[in-house]
Amino acid sequence: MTPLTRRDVLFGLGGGIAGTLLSPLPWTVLDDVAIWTQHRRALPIPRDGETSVRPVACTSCPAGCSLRVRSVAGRPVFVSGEASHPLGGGACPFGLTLHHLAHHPLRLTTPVRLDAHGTPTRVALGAAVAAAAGALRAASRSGRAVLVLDQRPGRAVSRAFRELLAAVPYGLYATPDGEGATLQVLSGAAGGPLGIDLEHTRTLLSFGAPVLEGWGRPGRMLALRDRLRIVQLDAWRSPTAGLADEWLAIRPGSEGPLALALANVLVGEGLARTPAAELRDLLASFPPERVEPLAGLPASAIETLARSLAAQGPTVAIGGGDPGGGPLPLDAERAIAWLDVVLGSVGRAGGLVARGSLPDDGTAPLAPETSLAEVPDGDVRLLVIAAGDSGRALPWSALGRKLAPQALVVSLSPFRCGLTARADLVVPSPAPLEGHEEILPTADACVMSYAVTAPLLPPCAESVEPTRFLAELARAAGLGVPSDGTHAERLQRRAAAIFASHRGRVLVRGDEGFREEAPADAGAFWQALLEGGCWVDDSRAARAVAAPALPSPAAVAGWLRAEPARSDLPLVSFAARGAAGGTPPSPILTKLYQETALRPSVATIALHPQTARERGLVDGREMRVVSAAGRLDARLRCDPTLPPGRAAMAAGPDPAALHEQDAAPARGALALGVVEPDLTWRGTRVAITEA
Amino acid sequence: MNRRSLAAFATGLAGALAAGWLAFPRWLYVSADQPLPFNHRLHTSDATGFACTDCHAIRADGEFAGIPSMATCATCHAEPVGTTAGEKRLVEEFVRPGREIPWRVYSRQPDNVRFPHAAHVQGAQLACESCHGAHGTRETLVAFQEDRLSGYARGLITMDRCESCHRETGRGPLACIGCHR
Amino acid sequence: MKSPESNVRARYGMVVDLDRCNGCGACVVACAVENNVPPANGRATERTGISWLNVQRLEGAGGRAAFLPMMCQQCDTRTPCASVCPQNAVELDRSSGIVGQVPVRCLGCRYCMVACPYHARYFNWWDPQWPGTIAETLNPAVSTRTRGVVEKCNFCIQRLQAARTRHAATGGDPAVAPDYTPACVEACPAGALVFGDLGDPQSEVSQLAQSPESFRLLERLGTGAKVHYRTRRPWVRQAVADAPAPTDGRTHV
Amino acid sequence: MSERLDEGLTPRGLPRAPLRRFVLWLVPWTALLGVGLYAGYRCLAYGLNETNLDNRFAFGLWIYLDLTVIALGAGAFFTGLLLYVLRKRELKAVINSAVVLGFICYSGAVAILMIDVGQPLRAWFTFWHPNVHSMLTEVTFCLTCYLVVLAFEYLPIVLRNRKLSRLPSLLLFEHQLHKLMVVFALVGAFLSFFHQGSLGGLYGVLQGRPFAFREALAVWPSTFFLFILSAAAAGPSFVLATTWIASKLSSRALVRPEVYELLGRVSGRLLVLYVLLKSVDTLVWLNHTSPQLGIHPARFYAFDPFGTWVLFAEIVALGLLPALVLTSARWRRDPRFLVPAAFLACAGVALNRFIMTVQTLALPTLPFDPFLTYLPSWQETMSFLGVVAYGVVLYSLSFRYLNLFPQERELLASEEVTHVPLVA
Repeated sequence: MTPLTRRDVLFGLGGGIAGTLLSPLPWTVLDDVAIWTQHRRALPIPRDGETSVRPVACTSCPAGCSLRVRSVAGRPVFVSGEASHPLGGGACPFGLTLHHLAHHPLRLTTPVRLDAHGTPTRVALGAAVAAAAGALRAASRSGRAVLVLDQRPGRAVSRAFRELLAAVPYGLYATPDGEGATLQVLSGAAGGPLGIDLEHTRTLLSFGAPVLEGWGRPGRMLALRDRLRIVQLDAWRSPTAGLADEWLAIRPGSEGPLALALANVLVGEGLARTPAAELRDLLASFPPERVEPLAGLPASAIETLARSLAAQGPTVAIGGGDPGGGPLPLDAERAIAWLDVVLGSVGRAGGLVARGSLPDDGTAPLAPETSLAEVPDGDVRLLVIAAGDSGRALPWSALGRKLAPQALVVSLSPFRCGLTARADLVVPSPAPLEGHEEILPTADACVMSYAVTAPLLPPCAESVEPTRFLAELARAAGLGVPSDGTHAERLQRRAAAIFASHRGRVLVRGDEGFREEAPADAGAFWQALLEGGCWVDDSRAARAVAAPALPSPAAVAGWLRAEPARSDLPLVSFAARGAAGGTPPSPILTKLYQETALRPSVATIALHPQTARERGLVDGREMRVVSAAGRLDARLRCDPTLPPGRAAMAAGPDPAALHEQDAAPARGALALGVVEPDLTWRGTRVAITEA
Repeated sequence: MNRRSLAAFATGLAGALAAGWLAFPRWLYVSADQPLPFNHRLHTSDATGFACTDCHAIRADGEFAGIPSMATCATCHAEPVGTTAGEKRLVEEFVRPGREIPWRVYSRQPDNVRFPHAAHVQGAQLACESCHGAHGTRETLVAFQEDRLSGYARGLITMDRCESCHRETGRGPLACIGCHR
Repeated sequence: MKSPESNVRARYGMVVDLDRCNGCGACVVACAVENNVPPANGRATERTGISWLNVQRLEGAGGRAAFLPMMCQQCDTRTPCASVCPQNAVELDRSSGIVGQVPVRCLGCRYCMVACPYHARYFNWWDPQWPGTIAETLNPAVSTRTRGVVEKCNFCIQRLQAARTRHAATGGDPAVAPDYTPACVEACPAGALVFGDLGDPQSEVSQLAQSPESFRLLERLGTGAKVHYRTRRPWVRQAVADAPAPTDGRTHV
Repeated sequence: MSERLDEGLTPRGLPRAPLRRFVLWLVPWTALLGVGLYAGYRCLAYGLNETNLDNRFAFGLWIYLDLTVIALGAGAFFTGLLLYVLRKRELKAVINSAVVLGFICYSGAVAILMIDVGQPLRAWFTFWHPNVHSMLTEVTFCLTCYLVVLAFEYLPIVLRNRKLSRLPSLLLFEHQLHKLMVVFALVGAFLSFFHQGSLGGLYGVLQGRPFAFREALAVWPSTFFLFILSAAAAGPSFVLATTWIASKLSSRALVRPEVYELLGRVSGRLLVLYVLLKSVDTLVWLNHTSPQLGIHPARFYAFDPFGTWVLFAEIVALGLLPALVLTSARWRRDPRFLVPAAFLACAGVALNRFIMTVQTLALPTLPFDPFLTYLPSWQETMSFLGVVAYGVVLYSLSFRYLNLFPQERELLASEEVTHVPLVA
C-alpha cells in the first residue's frame, strides 16, 4: 500500500463534495435550518379549535354595551359590538378588550388582605367575612355607619346591599354623582327618573359632558349624530368639542353662571316661558355682560347662543361633568336644570321625559339611596366597595374622608387597582365574562329596559359572587337579610317580575338580527334573555315636574365674586369613560395611549403655547406639577387647541402602570385633585415649574 | 486522470453518498412511539365501517377538526372492547380519567401555515390518501420520526409540493398569503 | 370551478368616511386584538410602537378636529414595498389585491419601511410580551411574530382565508369569500369603514370610491392605493390633500 | 518588553516603530473596538431597541456608515481596475494598501449589516429565496461575492509576510493566486460597479420618497450611475488620503509623488464628470421628477437644518471645488492643495450618502407628517466607531507586518533617512 499523496486527498475530497451534493444532506439541512430560524420558542402559540360566538354585556361602564364574543376552543379571542342591538349598538376600545380582563395582571382570584403598599396576602374567605362582620358589629355598637358604595346602582345585587343595610342600625347606601346629575336634579322634582328624548331633540347643549365620546349608550348617540346639533361648552378641546357643531371654550368652573346668563337672555328677550319670581331675581344678577369675564365668552356670543337654542329647539341642556373631571358642583347642575325649565324642555317631546321603573321583585325593606357627598365625614366604620364600575374617576380622598378611625374597607372588585388598591380586604367577585351581567338603561334613556347575559367563562374557583359574600356576612353578623339565593336566582326573580308585569316588548336575538317575540312563560323569557334578548318597556311614565331647587345663595355669591389674579392655573382633568374607573385598562390600550398620539397620556400636562411662553416653560421638557393635594412630574405638551390660562391633564389610564407593577408612583390628574366637601375636584389649581 | 485518482474520487463520492443518504437521516430523525397502538384497518373495515371523515371530520365552517378528541373514542370505548393491552391502557389511562391522548401528529404544519381541508377535500375533491398516504388501511401506526433541526415530522409535506400542485392544476393560491398568515 | 389565479380576482379595498369617524380608536384596538399584536413595551413610543392601524388627528380652524384612520393603503399598480424586499417576504396577492407580508420570511432589513410613504409598516423592536395570562386570549388564526421582523396590516388575511374555507365547506368556490370583513370594519361603531371588492362595480365600496367626495392619499405617487377616504368637509380634504407643510407641527414655543 | 520582539515578522529591511510604541498605539483603538463589539453584542442579544432607530427612521447611522465605507472602499476595485486592466503600472505602489482598505471597508460594512438586520440568522434567505427585482438583493449578492474576492486579493499580501513566506507550499499558493489577480480585478470591478450602483438604486427606486426618487435610465434610476461614478471618484482620493496619513504617521515617504498625483488626477477627472452629471440630475429631479409626483421641490429644503445649503455643500464645496483642484496640474503638484482636496472629495461622497439616507427619511411624505429628527444611541455610535477602530487596527497590523507599499524600500534607500517611524 503506497502512502496517500496530496493528489489522492484532493480527488477524494472532490468526490466527497460531489457525493454530498448528490445526497439529501445539504438540501435537507438548508430547509430544516430555514424552518429552525422561523421557530419562536419564547412565543405563545395559541391552540386552535372550534369557533363559537356568544352575546355578552360589557361591564366596564354603565352603558352596558351589548357585545359579541368570538371564542376558539372555548377561549374568547375577539370582541365586537352588537351593531343591530335594539338598545343601541357599538362598542368602545375598552369593551373590545373585555376578554383580557380575566387574564389581567391586576386581577385577584382569591380573597386577599392588602398592606399599606397595596401588596396582597391571601386570606381565607371565612377570615375575610369574620373581619367584615366584626367591623359591622363594631359599627352597630359605636353608632358608626356601615357604608356601601355602589357605582352601578339599580342592579339585583344593589338590592341585596340595600336589604342588608336596611337591617343595620346605621346603614348607608351611596352612589357617586354621575353623568345623569342634571336629570337627577330634575327627577328629584319630578319624583321619578327622567330620560332625554334624544330622538326628537334638535339641539343638545352640553356643559362639558362627553356626549360624542362615551356618554349614555354610545350606539344611540352615533345613530342620532347626523340629526342632532351639538353645542359643546367645554374648558378644553375635548374629543366631543372637536367633533361638535359648535364649541365654545369657557373658563373652567363657569358652567353655573353661564347657564343662568343664557336663561337671562332667553327670558329677557321673551324667547322662553316666564319663570317664577325668585328665579327672575336670580337671573337679573347674571346678564351676559356680567358673565362675560367669568366665562371668558363675549356677551354677544352668549346672546347668539341663547337665541339659537330657542330658535333651533327642542333644546336640552345637560351637565354631568367628565368621567375624569368628576361631577359639576350641585349648584351648577341646578342652574343647568333651570335652563332646561326656562327652555321649556321638561316633560315635552324632544326634551326631558319621565322613564318607568322596573317592577318590584322583592318585599324586604331597602335602605334609601343617598349621594356619596351627603355621607358625613369621619363616620364610616365599615366601607364596602361594591363590584361594578361607573367608568368614572373617583379619587380615594373622596372616600377616605368619610372613614372613622379604625375603619375597615372591604372591596368586592376583582381588580387590585383604583379604589380597591386602598382597601384592607378584597373579596374578588367574578371577573368580566365570568358571571351573569345585567344591562340597565343609561342615565339618558327615556325608556326602561332590561337585559341579562350568561357567563361565558367558568368563574375561577375562589372568586365570590357579591350576593354570596353578603349572605355569609349577614350570617356571621347575625342578620336575617339579605335573603338567601344566588346571584342567578335573584336575576331570575327579577326577570319573573318583569314577565309578570305584562309590560313592554321582548326582543329576541336571532341569526338575522332582533325580532319581537312573546315568550310563553317566565322560564322562556329568562332563556331568551340569556341568549342575548332584551326587554323594552313600552310606556313612558307621565309625571308632572315641580320646580327644581335654586342654586344656593352661597354658590351664587361665589360665582359673582371677582376672582383675584393668581399665578397658578386651573387644572382641567379629563378621561374617557372607562379609562379612569375601577376596571384596569387592558395592556392593549397602550395602542391608544402610548403607541399612537390619539389620546393624551397621563404622563403629559398640556398648556397653550402662549401660557407656556409666559412662564418660560419649554415644550417637551419634564415639569414639576404641584397642587394642594399632591405633586408629580409630567412632560409639558404645548397644545394650541387648549385655551390659554389653564392646564389640562388626563386622569387615566396609565398604561405604564402595567410595566412597573410594584411601586408605580401615581400619575395623572387624579393624583393632583383637591377634593372639596361636595366631592368635586374641578376647582383644583396647579403650579407648574421646570423639574 | 489516472486510475488511482479515479479510485480516490470514487471513494470520496461513495463515502459522501453513504453519509448523506444513510448516516445523515439516522442522525437527523429521532423516533418516538405513539402513546397507544391504533389499528386503522380495523376501524375502517367493513365490520366497523367508518370512513376517514367519521373521525377526522371537517366542521361546518370548513375547518378540519384534526385528530378526534378522547370523547369521540369514548363513545365506543367507554369500556374495553376486546382484551388487548392497548385497549386496557386506553380505557384506564385516558377514557376513565378523561385525559386527552397525546398523539404525535405526522402532518402537523407550522402555525404560520394554513391548510383548508374544505377547499381540498370538498372543493378539489382530493382523496385523503393523496396527501396522508394509506394510513387508513394500516394495522399499526407508522413510527413517528421527528426532525431534530426543524422539530416537525419526517416526510411532512413541504411548500414545494403545495406549489407544484397549485401550479399544475391551476387551482389554489400561489401567493404567500394565500396560505401563510 | 374557477381558479383563483386565473379568473377570480378580487380587489379588496376600503372607503373610510372621515365625516363619520369620531376617533374613538375601536378599530385600532380591534386590529391589535385580532392580529395578536402585543401590547407596548414599557419604552415604546409613537415611533417604535406597533399599531397596524392608527388614527391621525387633523386640526381644523376653531378647534375642529377630524380623524383619519391610517392602515396599509394596499397599493395596487406600484407597490413601493413589495418590489424592494430582497427575499420575497412582501408581495402583492393578485387574487385578492392584498399586499401580503410574511413575517417568518422577513430578515428585518427594514428597507420596505423606508420605501413606504404611508408609514404603515412596523418593526418589532422588542420581544413581544403579554402581561398576566393575556396570551390565553391570542387568536390562533394569526401567527405571532418574533422580535426583529416587520409587520403590517393585511386586511385580516386570516379572515379572508376562513371566509374562503367557509364558502368551500358549503360547496362553493374555495377562491370566493362572500362574507369577508376585516376586524376594524367589524369593530367600527360609527360605520365609518366600508369594505368590499373594488373590482365589482356593483359593490358599495367601489361606488363610494368613485364618488367625487372620495380621494386617496398621495394620489400623485401613483401607488394605486386601495384605501380611499371621503369627506364632504372642504377643510378636511384640504388638510389631507396638501403637501407637507414646512413647520414642525409639534413645536409651538 | 524588548525593543523588537517581533523583528522576525516585519518586512525585511524596513524600519518599524519599537513594539512598545506600536502596542501603545493599538491599545486605545483595541479598546474602542472592544466597546464597539460590546455594543454590537447588545444589539444582537437584546434586539434593536438598543438603537434609536424607529419605524419612521428605519435606516440610520449604520446604513449611512455602510454606504460611506463602501463608497470609499471603491478605491480597491478602481485601483485594481486601473492597474491590472488599464495598465497604470504606477499604481502598483498603492494596490496592496488599496486592497487592505477595501477589505476593511467591506468586511466592516457586512459586520454592521449583520447587526442592523433584525433576524441575522435569516439573512441567507436572500440567497435561498431571492427577489430579483430588489436592489437590495443585488447589493447582498455583489457585496458578499466581492468580499470573498477581496479576501482572495488580500490573501497573497498576507502570504508574502516574512515568516509565512518561508513555508514553500504557501509561497506556491501565493504565486498561483497572484497570477489570477487580473481575473480577480475584473470580477471585482464588475461586482463593484453593480453594487455601488445598486446602493444608489436603493434610494433611487423609492417612488414613495420623492426626495430620493429618480427617473430610470434603462432599468436603473439615475442614482445608480451617480453612485458608481461618485464612488469611483472618491475611491482614489481615499487611497491618496490614507496613504498620506500612513506616511505622516510613519514619518516617511511611502510612494513617489507621481503616484499621489496620478491618484489625484484620476479622482479629479471623475469628479468633474460626477459633478456635471449630478447637477444635470438635480435639475431634472427638481424641475421634472418631483413636480410630477405632486411635490413642490422647495418643500425638500424647507425644513431646518436641511436648507439649500445642502445642495451647495454637496455639489460645489465638496464636489466642484476638489474637482477643480485635482484637475489642475499645478495645484495637484502641491501637497498643500492635493491632500485637502482629496479629503474634501471623500467628505463630499460621505455627505451625499448622509443626505440620501437621513434627509430622505427626515422629510415628511404625508400632509400631516411632522419633520423627524433622530440621534443615534450610544450602542449605534460605538459600534460605528468600533468599525473605525477595527479598520485602524487591521490597517496598522497590515502596515507593520506586510509590505503594503512596494516603493517604501527603494524610497528608503534613496533618501537614506533613518528616523524611527512614529507609531507603526
